Amino acid sequence: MDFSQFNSAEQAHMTKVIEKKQMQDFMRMYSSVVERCFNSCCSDFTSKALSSKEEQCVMNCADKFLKHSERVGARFAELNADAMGSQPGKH
Amino acid sequence: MDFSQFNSAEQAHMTKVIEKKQMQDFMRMYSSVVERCFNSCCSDFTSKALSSKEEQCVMNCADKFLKHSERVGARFAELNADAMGSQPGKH
Amino acid sequence: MDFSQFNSAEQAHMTKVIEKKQMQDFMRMYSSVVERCFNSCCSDFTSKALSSKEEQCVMNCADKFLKHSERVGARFAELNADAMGSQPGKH
Amino acid sequence: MSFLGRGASTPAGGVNHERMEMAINEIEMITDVFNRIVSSCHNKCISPRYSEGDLNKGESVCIDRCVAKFFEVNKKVGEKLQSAGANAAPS
Amino acid sequence: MSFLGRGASTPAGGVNHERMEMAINEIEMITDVFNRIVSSCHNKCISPRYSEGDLNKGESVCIDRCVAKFFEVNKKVGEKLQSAGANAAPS
Amino acid sequence: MSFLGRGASTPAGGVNHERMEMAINEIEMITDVFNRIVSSCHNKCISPRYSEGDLNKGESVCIDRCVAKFFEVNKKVGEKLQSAGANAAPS
Repeated sequence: MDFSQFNSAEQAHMTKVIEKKQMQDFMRMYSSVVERCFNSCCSDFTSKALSSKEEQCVMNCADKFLKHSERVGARFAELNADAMGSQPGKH
Repeated sequence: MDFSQFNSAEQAHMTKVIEKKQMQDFMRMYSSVVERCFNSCCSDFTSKALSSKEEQCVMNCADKFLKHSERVGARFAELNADAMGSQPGKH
Repeated sequence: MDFSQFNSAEQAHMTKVIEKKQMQDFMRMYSSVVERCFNSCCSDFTSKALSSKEEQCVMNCADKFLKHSERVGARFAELNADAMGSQPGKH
Repeated sequence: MSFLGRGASTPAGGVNHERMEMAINEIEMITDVFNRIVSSCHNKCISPRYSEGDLNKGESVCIDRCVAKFFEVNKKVGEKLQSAGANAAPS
Repeated sequence: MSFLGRGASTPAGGVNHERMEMAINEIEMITDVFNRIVSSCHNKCISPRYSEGDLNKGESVCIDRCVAKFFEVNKKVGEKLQSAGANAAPS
Repeated sequence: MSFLGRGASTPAGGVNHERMEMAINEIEMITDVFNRIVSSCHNKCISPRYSEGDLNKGESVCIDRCVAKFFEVNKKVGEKLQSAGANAAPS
């Protein structure tokens, strides 16, 4: 996104809005990882404690999700930049 | 919905709110169609380009989704009007 | 959550915000029950009327969802209280 | 009618925020229900092969009945929740 | 305590918007987690046949363990994300 | 440029609310699409067994192609919706 034509009051406002959204997005991402890893790794409810197998699965799942998400982010940024370049002002 | 008892300041405010929501709803609808059609039509990741079969599937899927959505909208409006009629002020 | 260090203006504001959110949460919960029970109980579309079997299923489903939700709420409150107790100011 | 009934609580030319908020809540509720119907009835009625972009006869009839049935389920669940009171929501 | 520590940043009788916002974020986070637990544990513990409206013994025990296990997963993932830093989120 | 074109509609030092809102809408749209790609490509490319925390070669290549394909689908659906106009959305 190009904020260069915004004046300083507008840029300050946008910065606050974006910071707030980033916080909310991080929270949502966090709980979506928890939900996804819980659903994939836990299916035995004869005990309320995580088994060591379940715990390992959860740790790998969270780890992999972060790496997945980072990789998607990198590709996304590249493709988005391409799209912006080819269609100025539109994408 | 019946806005007839709103004064003009209120009606102007509602119009702005509704326009903003329609924009957001349209955006959400757009990305949900993309997600649905991608999930239904794309399952070969040996190439990054859409095959002509996948592209045809996506176009049909988007087309069908719009027609589906329009038909649901028409039935929804009828049934909603009925519900309003039978329970004034409540539905 | 601990609101004790809030002044009265802040508490009044929080009360309004919380009431608004509770309304929205209730609405969202309501429509998620409808969606879940519809999806589980209705799969015959040779008629537009609910069969008595479908209706019974929907009533049981809604009933069970409420009891499920209440039970989750009770466990959630206990575990949340524990987590607050063990990590003051953080959870 | 401007000096009788609930209309009297709005200052002339001003905005009654409570009434606005209720109207906005109602719009959000209706939009949420509509989106859930679109999604549920798509899952129930539309074959995910997408060999054509038009709705066929069977899909069209299925959609009409599906929307009607969803409304019935919505009504039944609403009656259930009203009789159960609102004691399942965590605060 | 009113002229020491962070309490000092709030004007008497005024509203500290930052503190409000943090509290609201926390409520939204907790609500989001609660809703995900309700949904996940419903999928894990409740049979979708709905032949009765009450939770049976097995379902009740399953719910209790499911909520506890979800909390454990939440804690493990939280530790993981904290150690990974927040470098996976796109801006 | 400050006294020509659309820049002229913003008072010096003030905030052009319409322009802010458009920028915020754009951020929300992009975030929504990003989250859907993360979720869809996770479903398509990541095996839910989680025997390790790293992305393996096959998963990494799959993610790259998946993101590119999602962008193509996004573009195709965008063209479709633009040609269909916005007559499917209920108001």
